[in-house]
Amino acid sequence: MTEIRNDTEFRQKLESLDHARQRILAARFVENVLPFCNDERVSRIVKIASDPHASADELATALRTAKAAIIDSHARCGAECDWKDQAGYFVARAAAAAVSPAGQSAGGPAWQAAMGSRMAATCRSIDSTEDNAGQAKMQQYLILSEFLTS
Amino acid sequence: MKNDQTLGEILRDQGISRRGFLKFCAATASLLALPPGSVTAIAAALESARRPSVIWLSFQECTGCTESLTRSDAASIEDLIFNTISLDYHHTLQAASGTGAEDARQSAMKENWGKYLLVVDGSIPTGNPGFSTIAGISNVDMLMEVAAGAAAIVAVGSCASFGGIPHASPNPTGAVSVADLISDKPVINVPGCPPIPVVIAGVLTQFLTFGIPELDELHRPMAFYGKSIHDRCYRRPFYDKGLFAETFDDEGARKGWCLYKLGCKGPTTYNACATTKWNEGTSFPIQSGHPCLGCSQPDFWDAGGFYQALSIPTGDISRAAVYGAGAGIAAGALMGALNRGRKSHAVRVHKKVTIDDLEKEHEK
Amino acid sequence: MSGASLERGINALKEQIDAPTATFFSACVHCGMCAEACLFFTETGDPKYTPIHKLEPMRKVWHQEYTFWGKFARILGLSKPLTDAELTEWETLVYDSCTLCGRCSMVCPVGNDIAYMIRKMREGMAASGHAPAGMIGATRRAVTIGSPMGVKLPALEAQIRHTEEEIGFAIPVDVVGAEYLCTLSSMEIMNFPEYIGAIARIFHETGVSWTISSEAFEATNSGIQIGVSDIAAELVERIVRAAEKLKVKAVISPECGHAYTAIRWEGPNLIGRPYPFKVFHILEVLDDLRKTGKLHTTGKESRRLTYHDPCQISRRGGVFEQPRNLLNMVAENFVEMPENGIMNWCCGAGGGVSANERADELKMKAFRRKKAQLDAVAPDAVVSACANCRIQLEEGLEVNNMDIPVISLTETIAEHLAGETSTEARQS
Amino acid sequence: MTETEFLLWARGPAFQGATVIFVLGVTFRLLEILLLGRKPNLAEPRGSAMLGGLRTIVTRSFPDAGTHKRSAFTHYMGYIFHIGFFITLLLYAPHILVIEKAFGVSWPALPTTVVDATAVITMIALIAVLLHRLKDPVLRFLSNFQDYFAWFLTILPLLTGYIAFHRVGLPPPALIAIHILSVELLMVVFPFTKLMHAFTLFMARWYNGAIAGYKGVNS
Repeated sequence: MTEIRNDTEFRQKLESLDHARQRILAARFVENVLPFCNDERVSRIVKIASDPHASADELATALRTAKAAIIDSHARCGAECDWKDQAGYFVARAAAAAVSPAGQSAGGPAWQAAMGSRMAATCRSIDSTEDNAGQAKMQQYLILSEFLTS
Repeated sequence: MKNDQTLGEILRDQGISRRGFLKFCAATASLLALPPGSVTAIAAALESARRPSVIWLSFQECTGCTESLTRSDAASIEDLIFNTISLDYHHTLQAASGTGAEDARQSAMKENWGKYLLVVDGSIPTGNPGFSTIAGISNVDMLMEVAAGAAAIVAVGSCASFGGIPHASPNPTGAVSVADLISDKPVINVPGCPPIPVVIAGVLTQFLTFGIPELDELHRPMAFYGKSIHDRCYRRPFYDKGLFAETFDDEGARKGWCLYKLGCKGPTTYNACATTKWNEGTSFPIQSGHPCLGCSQPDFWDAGGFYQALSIPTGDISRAAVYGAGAGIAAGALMGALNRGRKSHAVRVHKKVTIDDLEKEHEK
Repeated sequence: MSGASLERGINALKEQIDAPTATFFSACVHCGMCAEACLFFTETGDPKYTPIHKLEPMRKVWHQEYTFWGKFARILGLSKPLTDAELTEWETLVYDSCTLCGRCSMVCPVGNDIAYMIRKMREGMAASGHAPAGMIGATRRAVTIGSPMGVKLPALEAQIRHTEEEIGFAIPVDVVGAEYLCTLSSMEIMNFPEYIGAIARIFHETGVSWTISSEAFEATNSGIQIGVSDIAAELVERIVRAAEKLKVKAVISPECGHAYTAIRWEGPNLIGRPYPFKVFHILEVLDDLRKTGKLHTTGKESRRLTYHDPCQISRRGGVFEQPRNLLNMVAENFVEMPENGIMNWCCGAGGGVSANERADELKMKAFRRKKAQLDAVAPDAVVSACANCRIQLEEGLEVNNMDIPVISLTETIAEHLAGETSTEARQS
Repeated sequence: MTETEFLLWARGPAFQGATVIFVLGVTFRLLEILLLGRKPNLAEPRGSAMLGGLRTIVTRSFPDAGTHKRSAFTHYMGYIFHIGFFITLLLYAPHILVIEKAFGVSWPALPTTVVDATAVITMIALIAVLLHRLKDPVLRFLSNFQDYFAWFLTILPLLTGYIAFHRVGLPPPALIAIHILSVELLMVVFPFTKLMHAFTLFMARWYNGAIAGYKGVNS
C-alpha cells in the first residue's frame, strides 16, 4: 500500500498512469462525490467513464452530455447563489474532465477530476460545518493507493 | 397728304420700286419670324391698307421715344412709313400748334371715329390734373376722350406701358400707365426706355397687317418681347462657364465676359435688344460693356440698383445677423439660467435611492 | 414617502440630463443607422429595438423641461407629460434589450453617444420602480451581503484554501502595503475559481506583491447596471476604503466587463473625488508585465483561437490592444473575428441582461449575431476576459450545439507560464 | 404688388427678418443646450478628450466597412444630397453674390450648368431618401411629422431654385421671389427642427469622441 503524503506526489502518480487507467481512476474520484450532484446524467457519464471498454464515440457523447450538464448547473449571473447546487456543477465538471480526450487540459483527466471533486466537496462545506474538502482529499489518496496496489 | 391713297400708291409716288417694297416686306416678315410665304401676304396687306389715321398723344414723357422713333440721323423705310400713314396729330412733330393743332385732332377723330390708331407715350398723372396738360386739357381727360374712338392703343415706351420714371417711387405725380386707365380697348405695350426703333415700326406693321399681335401677360408683342435678353445674349456661354467680369475695367470685362456680377438684368428682362440690337444692329448695352438695366420691365427703376444682381439682398444682412445673435444670446442666457436653476433644484430635492426604494410603494 | 415613484423618476432624469444629452437629442435625424449596429435589432428585425427609440421617455423629459419650445408645447397641452405606463412599456427596451455595449454610439453619424444616455435613463427608470426584478434582487444582495450573488467571505476563503492546495503556495489576504489589491467578481468565485489560481501563479512567478481584501473582494457593481448612482457609489466606496486601508498603489479589476467601467471610469465621479491609487484591468497588468519582460511563457496553443472583446473592456473601457499582445505570446493560430476590437459585437448578456430572467429568450436570440461571427472564423476555442461573457458564450454555443470551448485569457496565460511554478515544473 | 415689388420685398425686409430669426433661433438653441453644462471627469484619463473629440468630428463621416455595408443606401444618398446641396448653395455664382453682399467674402463659382445638374441630382437623392424613409420598417417606425417637414423644407428651395433658374411658369422676378421665400421659410423654421443637426452634429461628435478619447478609444 504505497503511502501518498502530499498533492505533488499524488499528482505525479496520477500523471504517470496511461490515459485509460487515468479515466477509470477519475471515474472513481467523481463517484466519490456523486451524492453532491442530483443530475442523473452525471451518474450515467461516470458509469461510461469507469467502463474500461467504453468506445470512443460513447465517450464523445458522454463528454457532450457532460458539457450540457455543466451549462445547466452553473450559477446564473446575479442570481442568489446556492453552494449545494454549485457542488453539483463541479461534480459535472469533474465528470466532463473524466471523459475528456487526452491532452485537453493540464494535469490530465485524473488530476482535473480530482480537483473538480475536491471543489465540489469545498462547495458543500461552505454552507455546512463539516470539512468535506479535507475528507475528499484523504479519500482520493486512499482510492489511488488501493488502485495502484490492485 | 391725300387720305384716300393706298399705301402702295403713295410708295410708288415716292419712287419706291416694287422690288424695294417687297424687300422691306421680306425683312419685316423675317423680323416677325413669319414664314417666307407670308411675304406676299404682308405686301398685299400693306399695299391695300388704307392710310390709317394715327393720333399720337404725348403725356409725361421725355420725348426719348419720339426721338428713338424719328431717329433724325438717317432716312429709312420706317421713316417713309410714318410719312405715309396719316399721322394726324403729334404735338412734337406737327407744324401746327395751339387751336389749329387741336382742331386737326378733333377733325381726324371725327372722320375716322372707331378706326384710328391712338399711340401714347409718357405716363398719365392722376395725382393732380395740373401736373401735365395739353392745351389746357389734362392728360387723363384727353386720353379718355381720344381713346373712346380709337380702334386700338399702342403705349410706346415704359412710361406709357408701366408708368416708367415718373412712376418710380415716390411717384409724386401719381403717374400711371395707359393700361391702368383703359380697359375697354385693346392696349399693346411697347416698353423700353426708349423702345428699339425697329420694334416700334415692327409692332405697327404687324398691327396694320395682322391686327392685334400675340401678347404676353404684360401686353407686350411676343414677337419682340417673347425672349429674354439672357436667352439671346452672345455672352451667355461665359455665364454658363462661370466667367464673370468683377469690375468695369478688369480683365474679365475687357475679355467680354458675362456682366451678371455687375448687376446685369438680362435674365429677367424680355426685349429684342440682343438680336435686333440698336442703331441698325451696331450694338446693344451688354455688347458695349454695360449691364442691361431691364428697361422693358415694370418698375425697373426701383428694382434695387442697376449695378446689383436682381436676386441679392438689399438690406444689411450682417447687421441683421448681429442683432439676431445679440437677441439670441440674451434669450439663450436667460433660458440657460432657467435650465440650470431647474436642474440644481432637481439635484437639491434628490432623495438618496437605497435598495428599499427600487420598488413602487404598493409593489413592495 | 420612501419607495420608488414617477415623480422621483422624472426628478432623476432632470438631474441626469446635461449638455451632451441635450446636444444628442438635438442632433438625432432619425436616420435609423443605430438600429443596424444593435444586435437586438439585427437579430429580431423589430424596429422597437432601435437604440435611439429606447430613449424616448428621457427625450420627452428633456424636451418639456429644458427647451423653450417643449415647455411652450406642454403648456399648450400639445405634448403630454411622461406617464408611469410609458415607463412600464419602456422597461423591456431600456433593460432587456440593451447591454450598454455602446456599438450604436460608434456608428451614429451625428455622433450621439446613445449608451451614455441609456445609462442615464436607467437612473430615472430605477428611481421610478421600473428596474427588472432580477437586477433589484442582485443589487439588494450586493448591498446587504456584499456580492450580487450572495457570496460571503467564508465561501471565498474556502475557494482560496482549495486554490492554495492546488497551486502549492499561499494567497495573500489583507496584506497591508501590497502593491496591488485584486478584486474578484462573484461569477469567477462561483463558476470559474481557477481564475484565482491563475492570477496567484502569475503574480508568484513575476514577483508581484498583491493581496485580496476580506472587506471588499467584490468587484462587480450592479448599481451602475440597474442605474442607481447612489448605490453604485456605496459599492465603489467599499473598495476605495479597503484600498486606502491596505495602502495599495493600484486596484486590479478582474475578468469582468462592467466592474472595470464601474471602478475605473465611473468610480471617482460616483464618490466625487479622484482615487489616491491607480486602477487597472487584469489584462493591463499582465500586458505591463509582458512589456517589462517579467512575464515569460513557453509553448504555443496550436488550436485555432479567436478573441471575444467584452464591450465594457474594449469599446467602453479602452483595453483592446493588451489582449492581442498577450494572445500572441501564447497562440500561434490566433485569428480575429470580423468586426473586432472597439467595433466588436456584444455577446448579448452584458449590462445586467444576464441577471434579468425576463430577457433570457431575447438574450439567446441576440447571441445569433455572435454565432454568425464565430461561424465566419470557425475557431477551435474562444478566448475572452469577462466571466459573464464566458457564461453567455457557453450557453449560446450549447443552445446552438456548437462544440467550442470558451476559455479565459488570464487562465490561458497562467497555463503557459515558463517559470518554476508552472504545472510541468511542479514535479521537482 | 407687381412681381418686382414682390421680389424687392422678398430679398429685402423679408430676408433680413429671416436672418434675424435664424441667427437668433440658432444662438438661442445652442445656448439652451450648452448651458446645461457637464460634470468634469475625475477618473484618471488614458487619452486626450480634446483630441479624441476633434478626431471624431472628422472620422465619424467615414464609417467602417461593416457599418457601411449595413446602411449603404443611407450613406450614399446622404452624401449625395448633402454634398449636392452645398455645391448648389456655395458654388453657384448668384449665391456667391448673395454671400458676398451679406458677409463680404467671395470665391470663384462653378459653371452654372454644372450646378444645375448637381441640383437635379440632389433632388433625386432627396426623393430617394424620402421613399426609403417611407419604406424601411425602422425609418417608418422612427419618423414623425418633423422628419417629413424637414425633408420638405430642404427640397423646396432646390425645387423653386431650379424652376427660377429655368424661368418656367411665372415671370422670373416672381420665381426668384418664391425661391427666396422658400429659403426664408427654411431659415425661420430651421432652429426648431432636426435641421439643427447642422450645428449640433459637431458638438455631438465632439462629445462622443471626447468621452471615448478620454478612455483611449478612437470612436
